[in-house]
Amino acid sequence: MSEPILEMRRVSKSFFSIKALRDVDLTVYAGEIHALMGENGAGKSTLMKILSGAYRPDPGSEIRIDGQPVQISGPLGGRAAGIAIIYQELSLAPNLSVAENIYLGRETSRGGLLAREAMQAGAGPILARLGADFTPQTQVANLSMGQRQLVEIARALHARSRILIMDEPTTALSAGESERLFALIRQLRAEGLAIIYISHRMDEVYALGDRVTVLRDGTLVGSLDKPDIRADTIVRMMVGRDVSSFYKKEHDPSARPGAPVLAAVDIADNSRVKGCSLTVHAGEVVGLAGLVGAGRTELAHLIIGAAPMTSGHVEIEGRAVSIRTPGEALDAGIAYLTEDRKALGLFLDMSCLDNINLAVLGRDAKFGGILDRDKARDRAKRAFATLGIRAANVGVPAGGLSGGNQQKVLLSRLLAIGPKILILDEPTRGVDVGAKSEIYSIIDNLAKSGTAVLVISSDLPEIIGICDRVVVMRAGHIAGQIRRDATSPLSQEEIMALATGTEQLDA
Amino acid sequence: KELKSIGISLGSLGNPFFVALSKGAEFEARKTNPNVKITTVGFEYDLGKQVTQIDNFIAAGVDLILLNPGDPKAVGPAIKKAQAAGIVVVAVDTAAEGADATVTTNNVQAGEISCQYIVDKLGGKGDVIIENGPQVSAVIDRVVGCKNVLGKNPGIKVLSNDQDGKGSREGGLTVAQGYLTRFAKIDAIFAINDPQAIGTDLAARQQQRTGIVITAVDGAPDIEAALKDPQAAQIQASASQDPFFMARRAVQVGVGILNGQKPASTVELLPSKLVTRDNVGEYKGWTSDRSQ
Amino acid sequence: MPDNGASAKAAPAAPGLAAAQETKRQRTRAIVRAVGMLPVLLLLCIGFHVLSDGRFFTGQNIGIVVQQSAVNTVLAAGMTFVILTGGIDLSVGSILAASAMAGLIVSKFADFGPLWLPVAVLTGAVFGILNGALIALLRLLPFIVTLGSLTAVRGAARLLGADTTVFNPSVPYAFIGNGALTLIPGIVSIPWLWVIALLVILVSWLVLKRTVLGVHIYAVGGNESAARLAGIKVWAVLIFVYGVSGLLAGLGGAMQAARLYAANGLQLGQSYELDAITAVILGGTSFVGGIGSIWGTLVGALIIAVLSNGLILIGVSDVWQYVIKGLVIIGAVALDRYRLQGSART
Amino acid sequence: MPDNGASAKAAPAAPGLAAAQETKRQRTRAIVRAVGMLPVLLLLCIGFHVLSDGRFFTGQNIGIVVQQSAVNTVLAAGMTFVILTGGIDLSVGSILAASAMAGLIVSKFADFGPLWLPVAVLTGAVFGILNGALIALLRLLPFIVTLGSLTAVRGAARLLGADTTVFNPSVPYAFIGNGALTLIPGIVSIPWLWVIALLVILVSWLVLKRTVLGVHIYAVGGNESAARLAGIKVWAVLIFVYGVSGLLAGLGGAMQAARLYAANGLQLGQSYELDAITAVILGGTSFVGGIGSIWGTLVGALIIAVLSNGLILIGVSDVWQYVIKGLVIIGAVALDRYRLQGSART
Ligand SMILES: Nc1ncnc2c1ncn2[C@@H]1O[C@H](COP(=O)(O)OP(=O)(O)OP(=O)(O)O)[C@@H](O)[C@H]1O
Ligand SMILES: Nc1ncnc2c1ncn2[C@@H]1O[C@H](COP(=O)(O)OP(=O)(O)OP(=O)(O)O)[C@@H](O)[C@H]1O
Ligand SMILES: [Mg+2]
Ligand SMILES: [Mg+2]
Repeated sequence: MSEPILEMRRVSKSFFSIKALRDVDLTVYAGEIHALMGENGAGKSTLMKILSGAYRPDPGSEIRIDGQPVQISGPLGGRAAGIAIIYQELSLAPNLSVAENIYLGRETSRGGLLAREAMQAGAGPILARLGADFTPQTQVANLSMGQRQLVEIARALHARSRILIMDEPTTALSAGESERLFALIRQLRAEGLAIIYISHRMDEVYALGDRVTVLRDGTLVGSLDKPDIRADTIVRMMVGRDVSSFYKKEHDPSARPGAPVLAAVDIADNSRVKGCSLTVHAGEVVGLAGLVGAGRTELAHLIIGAAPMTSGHVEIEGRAVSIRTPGEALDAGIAYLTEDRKALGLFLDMSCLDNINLAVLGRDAKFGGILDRDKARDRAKRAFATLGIRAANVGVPAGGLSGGNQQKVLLSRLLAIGPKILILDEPTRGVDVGAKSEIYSIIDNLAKSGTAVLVISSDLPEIIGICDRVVVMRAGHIAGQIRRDATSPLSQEEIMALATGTEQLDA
Repeated sequence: KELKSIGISLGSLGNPFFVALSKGAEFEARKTNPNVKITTVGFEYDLGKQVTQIDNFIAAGVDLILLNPGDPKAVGPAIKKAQAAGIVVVAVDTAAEGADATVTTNNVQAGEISCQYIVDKLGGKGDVIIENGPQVSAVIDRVVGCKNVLGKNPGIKVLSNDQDGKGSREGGLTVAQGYLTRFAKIDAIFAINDPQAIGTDLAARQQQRTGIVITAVDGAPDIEAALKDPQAAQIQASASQDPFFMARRAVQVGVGILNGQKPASTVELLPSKLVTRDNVGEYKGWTSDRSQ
Repeated sequence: MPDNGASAKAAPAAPGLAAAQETKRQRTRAIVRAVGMLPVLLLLCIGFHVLSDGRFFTGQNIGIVVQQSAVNTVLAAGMTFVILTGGIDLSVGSILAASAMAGLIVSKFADFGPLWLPVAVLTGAVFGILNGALIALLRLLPFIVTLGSLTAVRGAARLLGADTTVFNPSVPYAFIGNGALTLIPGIVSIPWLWVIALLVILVSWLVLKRTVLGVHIYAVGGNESAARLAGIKVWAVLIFVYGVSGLLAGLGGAMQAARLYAANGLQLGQSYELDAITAVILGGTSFVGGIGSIWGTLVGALIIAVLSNGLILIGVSDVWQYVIKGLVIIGAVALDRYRLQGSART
Repeated sequence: MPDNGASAKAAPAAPGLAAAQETKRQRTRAIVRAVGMLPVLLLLCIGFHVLSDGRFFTGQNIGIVVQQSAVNTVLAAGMTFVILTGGIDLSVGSILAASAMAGLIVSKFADFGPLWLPVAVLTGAVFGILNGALIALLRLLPFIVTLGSLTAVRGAARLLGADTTVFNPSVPYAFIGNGALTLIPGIVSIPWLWVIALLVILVSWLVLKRTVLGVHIYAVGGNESAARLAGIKVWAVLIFVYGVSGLLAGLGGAMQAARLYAANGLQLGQSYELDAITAVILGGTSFVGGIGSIWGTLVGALIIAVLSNGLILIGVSDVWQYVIKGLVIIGAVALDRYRLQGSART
């Protein structure tokens, strides 16, 4: 390794009175994949946004590229410096086509007129390289989250930059798509690009990282070279303590089999779900696996009445029930944690207190509608304590919390209901290791207390780690299911085989 | 008692008629006391707003309120309140119940002479349209006057009287375009004010319809120009008002009452004179200065 | 944004301290937000007092100002509910006119004359619920629905009175329009109109901040799809807020009728919606929904009334009143933006 | 929502096919959207033709309709730009009045009379750019800024003419207001007003769909922060769209002045903004920004003009015109919602 391509020195960033970064140093070389790690809210995204020109660093900070000090003022400045970024929050215009998004901000024009065909032609090869299954003409609004992520990646690639930043690019990608992305990243490394890679998934960091830099609370903890990259070391650097027994599974339904609580019978809508049946027993954690777009979220939406089903029905404790709205689902004892925390889950401007209590306000109310504020406050404080939610107090707006803490707030809302059945859709997406293990232990405790839990997840190690049984979906159908037993633990290969349809297993 | 401060609330200050009114009031008020404080506001045909303005005048401590009432009856209570505060209230252009005095054009008569002109021109026989406007009392009176006259002539058929030309050129143009398409034969159109008449004429010219007698009420500067304009030959008459003089009279009456001189009659009706293409040369108009 | 980073770190060491600091900062920000435009209002009042040679702060004039702000305050309170859900109600002026007409017509029947007040209020509520039903059940845009009813209800108001002014000098309960509630005889009395307006604000505050429904209204405005998924009956909330807006417009109509003893389907309530919306926005309620307070709305309505009263008081001509009012509105919001800079975005 | 599931599944097998299918479905939807309210427009036309005993579809009446729709079309075109970025411009009516006043005043000077047209258009553009600057640079809400300038510019318009009607029967280029462009002498001629309106629509279409700036406008409306991060000068885009809206309001003022030979600072252009916004929304442009087409706006403007003309033609009284217009607007949007059901939400 010769000269570093990028050096950040004493970078600080304050948001008004809040210091998000304090004197952080970062050195990146050409031809390396540099993993950036840290808990939720550690400042990873902020550091990268400074590099891309989205934020301006505090005075005294210094950025050098190829040894030359540079001032990155605005997104155009970042681009001019050869930096491309995939933001954590998707930043696409959903109303525009894929090609227009890829070229956004540097469109090709001919004689003053937009050269739309040229742009579409130019976007084609990049999409092909990513193995995208949509055309450049497609409107982004019609794409799934995973497909949108591919568009973001295509945009960054198209910029032909020398430094490529990826801020949690795989949160919305399936295993297959992720693999393809990794291959691409390695290829780019071979071409001499410097890649800064942010992720909360340990396995990805092992697989890709040449070096790891860890941030904590806005300060630099340190960097590790390839040989030193070990889970316990990184976790200790991130969290400041050891996190033992990451996945927690103490409950054991086989010891004391519960009655079937939730049964979906042959449920279908007219498009993405084509006749699915599954059962969840009391005290059992069932995983619902599948590729992105397999229809898992849609199936959950049908069960809770968030979308209309065209055939089939839901049974609770053996009785057929009619659920047409999420409200009715709650009344029937089913609580659902959405995969899209910001858009469908939280009220970002409302306090954590209100967010946590929202679903039970009516139940707690006095005189048929007057808020019981003491009860609500107690409940929220208890939730903060038991789930270890880190925020100044229960009155702060939920939008101000870091991702993991937001997820816990949302989870507390569901726990407050005390549901018979809990459906968790990607419960640990974008959540740091510490918080993840806390969420796993919550799930385990719920199962122990007899709740039926259905976990939808694209994170296979997670499914294997916490579930008793895995139902796999493929293209709107139930492809099969795998049961854990003493002799054969769940295996990633089996699940993938079912999910991709390469092998037909019997349930 | 000297006139120190006067509050004026008029229909809409964007209307040249009311501007002439306010000029007349100002002229007369300054004549009585050069240092008089004058506040003129438009109530935009919103009763609530006018009552509010009267309240504000009371708070500001004016001696005299000149009022173009939004409704003859409805402002009565507000007027009482002002009078209770020792303020003299004179209504202009529209009568107001309970006002100390009213000075207004005889709008019924104005409608009558304007439509009588139509009857005469048509020889008592033909199809006539009354192009209505916003339903304020002055407009209602003009239409009443017009109907009085037309009703006396069995040969006259009123084709329609229920469209609102909004008192503006644009409204007149739009409504007339509809009328001209709807009715193949129209002999005369009475527009409730001048801007509507001009808009109507523009519509007729556009569709190359001729032989329509268009009359109106107001005698505004633009109708003066139209009556002199050979291209606008179909505009033939307008029953004039004299806002400048009307306002001067109103202030005179008001100052008189302030000094204890009760007017002979609480309502002073100023007659309207018909301005036609023949006599427009002698018409003095609104804007000419007259310090008579 | 609060510093989770910092507090997260500090927490183990000195959780109490960090939390206290944070709470203090939050409280300051909450006060700044709640106080909102109050400084602007005070500035305006003082300015007018000086410029009008001390005529502004007199008992009588203050009475006039609050009385003038009363109807707009009531409309703006209803508008606050609507805007908090991210909607808008353009039809309040028309509904006010129709309700006043309906009320006054009923008041002329000797037998059930006193019923005119509930009739007016109910008329408003019915139109409001119709708006709400179209918006909530057919999922139509609030702007277009209430734009349509702005026109249609205006027509209905005119039809009710056969396009004339309805006048009743002996309308029952006329005291609410022009009387005052005497607190200390001869010294302190409050116009009834203002008493009603304050009651409306108070009840609105209770509903918004102390009931489940209130939280649901904020939730629908903050994130409608999340609200739906959380089991809130979004349609019911929407019908409620438009119903309230209509009902309060009806109440405003009754107040206007009692004040004027008269109503006119065409002239009454023209472009009142703009004043009501302006009051709400000046009061710091966000157009996007989910953020705002009813007290801000009260301050906003007072600013508008003070502006109208003060400009006449210091003798500014009608034309310049337009210009100044427009500039003051923009200026006030710009000032507010500047003041709030750094705290939550609206 | 399309079934990504299906296309995702089909892709590996026959990517070409799936893509083609997808494109076709999209195109169908695009056409449905673009066609938009056309069926409603046709229905209205046919209805009026029947009810008016065949007087609607005559060359002359069609000429009148398009002429009456011209000014609103021009304003609505500007409004389309603004609403596409997620904003709103309430001040177009006032700007139109001020521009017409400025133009007519200049037209009375013999020496530079012919300059009145550019003066009017420029006046509009200047006010528009002021709006844009306040919104883009001070980051104020479009609603409140243009509400403020609705009032302030109205005042300016009145000041310009010292509150009287300015008229000039011999204003240069008056033909654009009342003349027609003869295509086949004696048979086909198009009113100049309509020619201008169509040109405006055409140029707007070019800008929106065929230039980089157009993509940027859609991008700002679709996702403002994404646009900013992509290096688009969002402030410049905003100033541009409000500038265009102002400029077109100025052009509308010139058209109105040429048509009426007169302008009045107070009366001209009152609540034109509502008609313009209605046309845009009827045309299927989303209030949220980023979605919509200029052709839809044209159809929307025509619907409004047909409604006004037709109701007069069949002799509906003024009061009922209000009621019917309001209901038709709501009905049209409800119909549209029903028609689009299942395809993208607005
Ligand atoms: N625009 C902003 N305004 C105020 N505070 C901010 C802003 N952006 C980030 N912060 C704060 O800065 C800190 C660092 O946030 P950042 O997004 O960089 O964390 P992160 O390491 O990327 O976390 P995650 O893993 O959850 O994405 C957090 O406390 C966050 O609340
Ligand atoms: N009603 C809906 N409206 C809009 N988008 C939806 C809706 N339901 C699901 N989606 C989105 O469509 C995509 C595909 O969802 P689907 O339920 O088919 O797959 P999935 O297996 O849950 O995949 P993922 O892992 O992306 O959630 C997801 O990104 C989801 O957020
Ligand atoms: Mg981040
Ligand atoms: Mg999912």
